[in-house]
Amino acid sequence: MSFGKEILRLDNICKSFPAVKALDQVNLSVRAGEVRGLVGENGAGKSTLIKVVTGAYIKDSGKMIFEDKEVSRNSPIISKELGIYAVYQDVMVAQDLSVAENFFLGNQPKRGPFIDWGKMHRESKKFLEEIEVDIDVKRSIKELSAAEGKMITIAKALWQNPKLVIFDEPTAVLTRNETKILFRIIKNLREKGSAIIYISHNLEEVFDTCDTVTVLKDGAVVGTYTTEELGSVEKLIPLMVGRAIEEMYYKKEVAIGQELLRVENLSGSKFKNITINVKAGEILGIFGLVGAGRTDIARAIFGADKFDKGKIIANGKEISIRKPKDSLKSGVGYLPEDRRNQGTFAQQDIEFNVNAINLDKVMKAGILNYKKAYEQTKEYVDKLSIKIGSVYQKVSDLSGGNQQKVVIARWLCRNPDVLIFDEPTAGIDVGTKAEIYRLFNEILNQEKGIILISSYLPELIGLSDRILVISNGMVAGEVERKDFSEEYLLTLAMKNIVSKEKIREAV
Amino acid sequence: MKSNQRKAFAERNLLIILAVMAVYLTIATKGNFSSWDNITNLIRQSSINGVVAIGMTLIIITGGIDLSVGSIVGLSGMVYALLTSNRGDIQMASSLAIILALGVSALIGLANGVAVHNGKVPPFIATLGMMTLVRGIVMYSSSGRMISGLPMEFREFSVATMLGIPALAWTWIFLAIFMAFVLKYTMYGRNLYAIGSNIEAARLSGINIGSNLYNFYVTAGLFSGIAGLMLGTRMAAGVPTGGQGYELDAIASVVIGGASLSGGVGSIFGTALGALIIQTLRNGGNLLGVDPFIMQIIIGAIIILAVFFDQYLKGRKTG
Amino acid sequence: MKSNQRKAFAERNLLIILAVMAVYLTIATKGNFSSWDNITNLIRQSSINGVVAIGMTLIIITGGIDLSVGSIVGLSGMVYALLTSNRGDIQMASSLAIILALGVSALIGLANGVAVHNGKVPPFIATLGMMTLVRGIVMYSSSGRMISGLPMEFREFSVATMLGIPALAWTWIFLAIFMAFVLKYTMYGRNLYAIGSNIEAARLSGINIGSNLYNFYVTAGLFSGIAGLMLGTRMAAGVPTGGQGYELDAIASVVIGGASLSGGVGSIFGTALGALIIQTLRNGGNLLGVDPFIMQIIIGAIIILAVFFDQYLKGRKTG
Amino acid sequence: ADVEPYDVAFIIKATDSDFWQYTIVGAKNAELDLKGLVKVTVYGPPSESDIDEQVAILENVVSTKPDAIVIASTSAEATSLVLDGAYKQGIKVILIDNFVYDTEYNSFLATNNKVGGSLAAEKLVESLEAAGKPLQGKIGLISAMAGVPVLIERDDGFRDKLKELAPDLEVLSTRYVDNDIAVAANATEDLLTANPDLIGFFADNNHTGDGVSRVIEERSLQDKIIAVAYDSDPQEIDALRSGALKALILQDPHGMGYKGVMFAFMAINGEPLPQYYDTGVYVVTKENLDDSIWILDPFSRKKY
Ligand SMILES: Nc1ncnc2c1ncn2[C@@H]1O[C@H](COP(=O)(O)OP(=O)(O)OP(=O)(O)O)[C@@H](O)[C@H]1O
Ligand SMILES: Nc1ncnc2c1ncn2[C@@H]1O[C@H](COP(=O)(O)OP(=O)(O)OP(=O)(O)O)[C@@H](O)[C@H]1O
Ligand SMILES: O[C@@H]1[C@@H](O)[C@H](O)OC[C@H]1O
Ligand SMILES: [Mg+2]
Ligand SMILES: [Mg+2]
Repeated sequence: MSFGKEILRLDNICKSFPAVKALDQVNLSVRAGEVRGLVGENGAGKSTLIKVVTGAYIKDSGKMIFEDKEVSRNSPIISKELGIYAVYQDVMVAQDLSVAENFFLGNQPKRGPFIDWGKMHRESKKFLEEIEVDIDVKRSIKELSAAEGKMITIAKALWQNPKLVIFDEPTAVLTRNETKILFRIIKNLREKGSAIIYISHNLEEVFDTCDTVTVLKDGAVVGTYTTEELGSVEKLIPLMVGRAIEEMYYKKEVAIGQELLRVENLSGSKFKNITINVKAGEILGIFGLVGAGRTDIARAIFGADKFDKGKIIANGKEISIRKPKDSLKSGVGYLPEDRRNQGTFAQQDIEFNVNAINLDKVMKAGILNYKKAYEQTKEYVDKLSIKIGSVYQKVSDLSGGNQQKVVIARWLCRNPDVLIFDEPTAGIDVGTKAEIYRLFNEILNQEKGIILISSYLPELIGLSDRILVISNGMVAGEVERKDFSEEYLLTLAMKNIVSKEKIREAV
Repeated sequence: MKSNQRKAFAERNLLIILAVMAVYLTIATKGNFSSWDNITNLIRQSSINGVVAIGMTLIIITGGIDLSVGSIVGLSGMVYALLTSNRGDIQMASSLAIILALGVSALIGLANGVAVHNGKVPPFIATLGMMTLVRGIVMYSSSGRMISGLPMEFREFSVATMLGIPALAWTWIFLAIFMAFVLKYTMYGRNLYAIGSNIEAARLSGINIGSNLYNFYVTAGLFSGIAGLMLGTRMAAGVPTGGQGYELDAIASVVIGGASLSGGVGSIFGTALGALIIQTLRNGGNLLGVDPFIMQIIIGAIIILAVFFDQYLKGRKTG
Repeated sequence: MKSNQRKAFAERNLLIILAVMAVYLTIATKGNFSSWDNITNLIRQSSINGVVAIGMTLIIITGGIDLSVGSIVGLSGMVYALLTSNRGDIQMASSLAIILALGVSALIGLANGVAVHNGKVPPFIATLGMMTLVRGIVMYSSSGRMISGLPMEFREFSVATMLGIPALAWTWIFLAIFMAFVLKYTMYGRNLYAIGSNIEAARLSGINIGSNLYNFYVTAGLFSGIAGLMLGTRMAAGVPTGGQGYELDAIASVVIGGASLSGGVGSIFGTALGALIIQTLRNGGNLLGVDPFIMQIIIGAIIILAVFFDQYLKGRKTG
Repeated sequence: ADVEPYDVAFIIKATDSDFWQYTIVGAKNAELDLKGLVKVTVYGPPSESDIDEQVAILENVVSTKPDAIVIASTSAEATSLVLDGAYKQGIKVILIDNFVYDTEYNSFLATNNKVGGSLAAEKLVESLEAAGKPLQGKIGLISAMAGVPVLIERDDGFRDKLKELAPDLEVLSTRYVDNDIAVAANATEDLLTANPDLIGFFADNNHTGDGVSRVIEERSLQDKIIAVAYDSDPQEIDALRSGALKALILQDPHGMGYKGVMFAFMAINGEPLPQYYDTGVYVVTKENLDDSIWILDPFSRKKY
């Protein structure tokens, strides 16, 4: 493979936070036209590295050389002028501004000294249409989904035509169709001679997209390899986690028991006549294209949103669910898909976050026992190998994946009869995914049930006993394990979709 | 719904609330309320708070708050008075004194900006400290006394009219339209919303947070300074307590006008309506001659109800 | 580092700031400042604001703000005075009057909570309206006059001491320790921080937002009510303007104490230190006999510098 | 002058107005006249609504153990216990402007504000008659602030006397204006709009007087609206001259300050003092304006 000249070189970069050494003597070199994968466990230091490159963090020591010139002082403004553009892991958009404005944020088109709104709308609309992103540019980001917000920042990368583009975990919130658009954008950028750094926990994706891969572990570089020399994902995993993972979707056969939860003819604004049941020892997968309404259904069952009609029966009794508290009492739990806005208590520590719904177990006569609270937290931190400095560390100081694990720990600790997981493994490294899947088995062994909502088909197929497919707010079919196949599930997912555009999403 | 439409719509609620109040007061005062005389009074009475509130709108959109505006109002008027009073030692040309008064006001604004941005002092505390400090300066420089003997043409500005509308009101209207335009059509304005909406995203988009924050705080200081001069013409003197308590009225105007104290949201037009609603309550109370204590109870209730009603109308359409 | 350590650490900065001020004042006043007499004065003088600020801490941790505290202070004192004054019509037992005064205060708190939670009125506006409304009630019920002739034992509470420390100070210390414990060791406290950090995540964790918010606002009302009685013993009368402006001191104490106005962060101990720092400034100025205007300028500057310094020390260790 | 001067603490209600600055001029003049025998230190909260802060100031002052305290107490009871304690420690206590119950003290110097208010009513009626207006119609009462005892006394004195002198004049419900001139002006405008038969105003302190007179000047209503106000400041003096105000009811703040310090000195030396000393009320109109500058502007008597 031959790439262009060296765009970015990092020499012995170090960066520490009070609790951890996040980057330890990192060396890295990326060339024009090269797509570099950056992989590593949660908390390995990937996002930190990116932020050092863009100047969002100040490095402690080491050199950064961009196009043969040392960048001794860096800041987001300086790196932008150098031609570095980053799509950060957490969606970084101004919620109150429109799509068009976010698209041009920082360099809106002007006529004279004044913003040219017409041009801004026209150009952003035209550009988004060209790359087949279908979003009304006049809407404010607040009204969009996280995926749409992220698409804006991704599309901007192509528009700005920078010398170095960094994508940090871009696909975690994207739909299939949007992911495809992303790959087209990357291809396009590469052809134009940009260097690209691509971070993802989806290793297949990394293999498909990248020319070379750098593995990071505990803040240090393990090595850089071409995808050709590695050959397969299986070769990459031990480099990352220090061991091979034999069976990712290892599923012990647990006897399926009595019905734990039954939802009959549930209807709401985005879904109609949904009937679902889960039994003890069973994982019910729910599949659908993004926007199919899976989250809405889950939230309605959990009492987070109101629904119009329908019955919810838990352990044989019809229950009335008006708020999350009711469903928690009836033994139903829900892990939300939007960790940042609905999951973490950012300013609070890990103990607080894990115990948020588990205080009853560590309280006596209404008084909290901090020792027990600590032990309870530590137990799950260890089980999920959450990378932390201390359980009394603020959760916002953790890496993205580790924050997700904290929220999962909260629910595993609660251990309700039926646990609804909405995209639980988004942003989680392979090693931990395997851990979490093993924990699923533990849950099932206790005669509990799991509803798993996931857009990642291999995971759904690997773990579920049955898969319910939702299409456009309606049940399109229920598939038994023996009939699982990607094609079949996708066909069902498109069943109620009429428009051509939507069908294209699945292809 | 498009967000532009939604904004217009949000302000429509306030217009409705204002209209309901106006209709009620017109009936209750047998037409007195909507006499041309009273309407011009009302606008003039709102104008000083209105101008302060424009500056406050900027700061609130950044997600901050500015408690120092009232003291800056006092300072600006006092600086002008000390420099022009025919009873003092210095007797400067009015125009020069105006420039100096505004310059000092802008400087205090800048100090706020530096404390907030470079000092990382939360805006509430930075401007609270500045409120106390600046009031101390006003008191010290005037020995706590009123300074009168201001130039005649300055004093007459408070009653001057143009096309039947008071000059003070024109000042407000002009500044409001100007700033509404700036917020919508310039980088300055768009950076304001970007920073207020998500400062981290703004920073990572290469927007210079520091220089923008300075700009906003300086502007807020400047508007308070202008309001101080307006108050000066109305009081025909530099008054040591001038502007005291104005921060609350300004903040209330901005928030009633639809802005959110967590930043990113707010509009000049909304703020103007907020300022009018507040002054209408006071004006109405005076016209009706209600027992002042009962009036106070009613005003308190209406402030809450106006915003409740606004929220309710919004909620019904979007929820 | 453990976050407990970190919190203690944050407060350690404030302790350092307070210590520096104390050392300076002791030297400058030739020991007067640290006389036992003055120290007890200082704590007593801080106690009323200190108690109001405890309630304010809760509201600020929720991400709200409570501007009505000062009016509730006034109301509580006035209710007590009206019910017990030997110059009035009713002359109730002191204990019963205390219960009624606190009950009314709690009720106003509840009204705030309802406006904020059910009415979706932003806390700033809900409590601003309530501030005006309640002050109107205080004025109306007393016809704007001071109500004196309170029971002697009530008046003497303000100078009573226990182990040499004023009863007012004990009241504050006891309430602060109690609430610090509640915030740290009970569901009530945990829910407070959860709601303040992320209200949506709190809801999805099965926390009942409404009833918790009511609790917090009622508590804040109650603490203001207690402070009103404390002020009552100090004023030896129901004062119509009693408590006016207390909201600013309380908010300043809370924010100097390390809380964030965007919610989720704050501690009772920090707030107590904040209240002491503010009062030390005033007390020191009085002891030094500095020109009051200069003093005002210095106080303003020190408020900003104290927080700047605190931020700076924090930043150095973590950045 | 080798003797240590006596420490006299001079505590005012607020630092923010001309009135209290006038008392300071008096106190400092007395200090000068006593030629190094006393040292006067001035204390005061920023505003008159800071009652609690004044009590704190007093406590702090007591702990510095001055020889005498001259105080204009904002409240009639809040300072009792502390003042009484100070008196018992041997600190001389001189009250000015505002009485304090339940404390021992050496002397009390003040204006009788009820009398002041009734004088205002008399002057208003006289001026209405002089302008040839029938004693019929409405009178606006603009008060600086609700709940302030001295203002309440003035307003009561005014209302009572007016009812007696001119029962057909209706005093409208009081407008309170937060001691803000602009707000006072707004209220004046609004009352004029609402009441075409309004013929006069009483403003119960200098800021309200400024607001009322400003509107009268702006609209040239000198002949139509008869206004009387309390206290003095440069604006009010101008207004008196221009006819926007017909009379000013004045206290003697300089006297309170001067005599307060003198009385303190006498008390320290064990000389007998009157229990109550009336510092008097003065009425100034256009006629005697030029002879009254000493009382209108005590700064003209500043000696230091
Ligand atoms: N602002 C911060 N303050 C303190 N520690 C931090 C901060 N940001 C990151 N860390 C720590 O630095 C380490 C590296 O984090 P980083 O976010 O770079 O990991 P990552 O490789 O991106 O992980 P993930 O795959 O989960 O996103 C982690 O241990 C994390 O807890
Ligand atoms: N916060 C939001 N604001 C506006 N629209 C939203 C929001 N969240 C989701 N949507 C939109 O609502 C629709 C239904 O979303 P929902 O989350 O129920 O679907 P889903 O099948 O769970 O898909 P996903 O995999 O994205 O969770 C989608 O079109 C989505 O874009
Ligand atoms: O007595 C004083 C009064 O005359 C002045 O108007 O304001 C302050 C008062 O307390
Ligand atoms: Mg990361
Ligand atoms: Mg979903």
